[in-house]
Amino acid sequence: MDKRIASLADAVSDIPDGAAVMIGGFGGSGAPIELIHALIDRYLATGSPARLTVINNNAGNGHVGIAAMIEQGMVAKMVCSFPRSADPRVFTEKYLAGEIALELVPQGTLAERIRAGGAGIPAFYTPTSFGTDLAEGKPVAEFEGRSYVQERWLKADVALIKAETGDHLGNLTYRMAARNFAPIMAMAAAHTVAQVSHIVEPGGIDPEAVVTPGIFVDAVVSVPNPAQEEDLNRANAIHPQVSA
Amino acid sequence: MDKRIASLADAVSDIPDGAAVMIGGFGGSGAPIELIHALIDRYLATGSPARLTVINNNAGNGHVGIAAMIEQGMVAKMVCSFPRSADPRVFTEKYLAGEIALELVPQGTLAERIRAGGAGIPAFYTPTSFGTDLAEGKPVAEFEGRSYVQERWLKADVALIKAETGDHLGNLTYRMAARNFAPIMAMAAAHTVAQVSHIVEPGGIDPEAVVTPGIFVDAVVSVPNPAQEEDLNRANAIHPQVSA
Amino acid sequence: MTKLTNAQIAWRAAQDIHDGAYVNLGIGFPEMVARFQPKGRQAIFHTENGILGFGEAPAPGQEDWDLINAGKKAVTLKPGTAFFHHADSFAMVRGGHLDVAILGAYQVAQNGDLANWSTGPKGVPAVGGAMDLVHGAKRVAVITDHVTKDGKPKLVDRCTLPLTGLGCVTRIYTSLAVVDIKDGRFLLREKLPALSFDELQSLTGAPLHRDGDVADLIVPEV
Amino acid sequence: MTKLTNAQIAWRAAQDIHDGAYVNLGIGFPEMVARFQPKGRQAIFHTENGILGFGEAPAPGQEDWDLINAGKKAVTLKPGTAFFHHADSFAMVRGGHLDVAILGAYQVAQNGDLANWSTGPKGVPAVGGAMDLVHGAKRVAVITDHVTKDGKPKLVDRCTLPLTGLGCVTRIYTSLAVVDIKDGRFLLREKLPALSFDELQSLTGAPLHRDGDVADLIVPEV
Repeated sequence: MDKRIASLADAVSDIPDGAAVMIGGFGGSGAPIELIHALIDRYLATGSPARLTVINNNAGNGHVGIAAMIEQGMVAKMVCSFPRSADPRVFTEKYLAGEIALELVPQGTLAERIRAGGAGIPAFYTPTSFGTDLAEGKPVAEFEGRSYVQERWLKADVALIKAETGDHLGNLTYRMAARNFAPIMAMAAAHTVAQVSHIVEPGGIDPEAVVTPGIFVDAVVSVPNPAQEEDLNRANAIHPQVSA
Repeated sequence: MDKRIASLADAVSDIPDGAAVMIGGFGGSGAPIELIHALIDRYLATGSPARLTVINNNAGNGHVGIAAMIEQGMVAKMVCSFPRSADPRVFTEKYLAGEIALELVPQGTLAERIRAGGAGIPAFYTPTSFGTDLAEGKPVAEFEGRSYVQERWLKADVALIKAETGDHLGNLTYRMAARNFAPIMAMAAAHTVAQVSHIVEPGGIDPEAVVTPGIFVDAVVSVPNPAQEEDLNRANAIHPQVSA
Repeated sequence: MTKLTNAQIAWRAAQDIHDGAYVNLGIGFPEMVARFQPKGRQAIFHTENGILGFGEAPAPGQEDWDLINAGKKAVTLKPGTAFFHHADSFAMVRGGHLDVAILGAYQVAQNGDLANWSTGPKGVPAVGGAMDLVHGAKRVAVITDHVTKDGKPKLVDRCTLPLTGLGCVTRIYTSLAVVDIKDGRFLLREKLPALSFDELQSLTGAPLHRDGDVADLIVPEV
Repeated sequence: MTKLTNAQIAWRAAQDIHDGAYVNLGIGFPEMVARFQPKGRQAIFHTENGILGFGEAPAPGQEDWDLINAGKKAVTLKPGTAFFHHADSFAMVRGGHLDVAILGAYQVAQNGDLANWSTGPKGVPAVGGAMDLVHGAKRVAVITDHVTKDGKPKLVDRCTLPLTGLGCVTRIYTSLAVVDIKDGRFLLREKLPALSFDELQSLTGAPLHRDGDVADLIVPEV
């Protein structure tokens, strides 16, 4: 078995219109910029995939990555905890114009719902958001004298994540805090694509150090020197670049 | 801050009568034999701690470790998935004589309940055990056309676990499949004691390779060459050894 | 009566495991399936206690007792092995990430119900990971002798022993036949050529249905 | 009116953090608390995005953008740092493993209710990890100016803005005072010496109670 995919374009070629797409990263840290841009390029060339639901902690920054997806009109709905950033204009404008939907989820609930999706737990109770506007309409229950909100699992058709080292079997490690949502998104998506800075043979990752076991990963694509979203934004990058 | 404890005896000196004690290990793999035997020695010397509830996947094997705890009469109740082993006599006899209680929990539900206890999730739904005798009396609910059983978190007063390397801050790594329940038990107990084969200074464990972050660990005690339960049982070991 | 040995049943079950499949084998007899992977195919084995992609048993005396499977038998490392904790291990199980789970059985009913953890209120009950495995693996198969030691059917109308899971089994590999479960009925797919349909039916506790031809169950040299 | 600067409020809050405490500081102003740890004490800082035990900000130009805190600001490694994923990070939060969370506030009510995530239906709502942090940390404290920019009380009878959590705050460090919340009442612990009780009460939206002496709020040189 070999989960390597030859190109970024191939890695995102099957994502259909209307798909729910989990995208790793917290702000720019862990954002799979190259996979996102390959998806945008496909959309600009073919009109697909359109009307996506994107699940990420944030809602993009500047004019690259998720912000660029939104700017190009591919995204019908964001599921996130914090749709603000240094430069959130793209999301903000579409949101205020009613052109994009928002499901706001407390960050820990977002993480736990994703983990539940990957772990076969359809619902769980959390103290988070009890008594607040974000709990409206959700079942509540009391356990041991304290009140909790019932939350449902969150799954996706596809996860796009960024990892540091991956082997042919899909075992992954991450780089520092770029890990964030990637391991749980890999669990929760029907199809997980990881862009990795280093590809190694099976055995090239210490079995103790594997963070995401290959069972959660379907495709691995090599991106040796990935862009850092923060660097792109500091350089005022825009995707796609407008030809002169 | 330094979580190192000088001796095994000190590490188990505070566990009170009637405590719920999670003990790491799956069969002999990961069993913190030295911590368990220190606890037995304390019980034999002082009569405490008595009437313990022990949470482990199994219910002991032979006459060492958890089996020895049961044999000495310290254990009022076992919470486990599989109270069988190569030599389960100690538990079997007490159980059939009505001298020890048993809460039988499917293994994945046991793991998830422990993880929920550590993660602040008081209840969750699982497909496991739906329609079986082990779901009797538990609330059920349907999500997306499938039936699920509501399970509650499982916490403990103390966790005794075995790790491979630990630093002064309680960061831990494990050795192969000895990891099993230890990381989640460390999360779910009010007080977690880890016996470790190697103690290192903070920084001695790669931050990427930490499996249990120190926030989940209260005490670290050095056991440089820990016994393997399987080896003890193959040598027909008994704890405490009867003096000639 | 000629019937398949356990090894031969395990061999038959192994033929249906595709290359790269993620597989959990129940403790005991099902573990034998790993020995019979067809050439050119490599399944990735999962064990409840936190290993994915382990290798076969080590030579006697070479055991490392921190490297065991759910049956507490020593296994070995392979390139690409990964370790993880128990909650992650059962996230793999319950979360639908395994392609196949192959389990033993006391009884399997025509509606897919499985009883394989308890023979009743006597003795010490033990369940392990069976109740989790039946909910999660994309395909749950059973390998078993066709009848009990005293000749009673194990493929039954309705399980009389405590259930492990409801409507979970979709294929049964027995010492006499391969039987699918579909729409609440046993569908005979293969049987030993020397055995007539009526003979097999007489050893089965619920009606065997046919849906097209019944193939010959191969008796492999293993 | 003399009042503490943000740095001085942060300094005061830092005095209550014990050596070895596990601490989460909300993004923005609360992050400043880390600068004022008393000598000989070392808290271990947690950030939602999966780091425990990180160090202070790097020198400009030395940032590694994979090593950031929840406010997306660059931090540094320290001996003993650990990385983990988001679900584990919030297991730490919700599971009661943090000793202290220090957050900003729009309003805090005398019953401990906190409003700090939304100023109403206008604009884009954003909540981040605040609703999780208020349920889990053993002690939830707020640091804030005593009044809003236009002089209205932030310590109120009942929050009028959307709530972050119910009955969660137990101590408030303001620019004028230190106030505990106990049994549904504001308990004044410290106030600026130059400020009379009545003056402070007039700037506070619910009754200030006393339980023993009110200490002088120190104005540190920071």
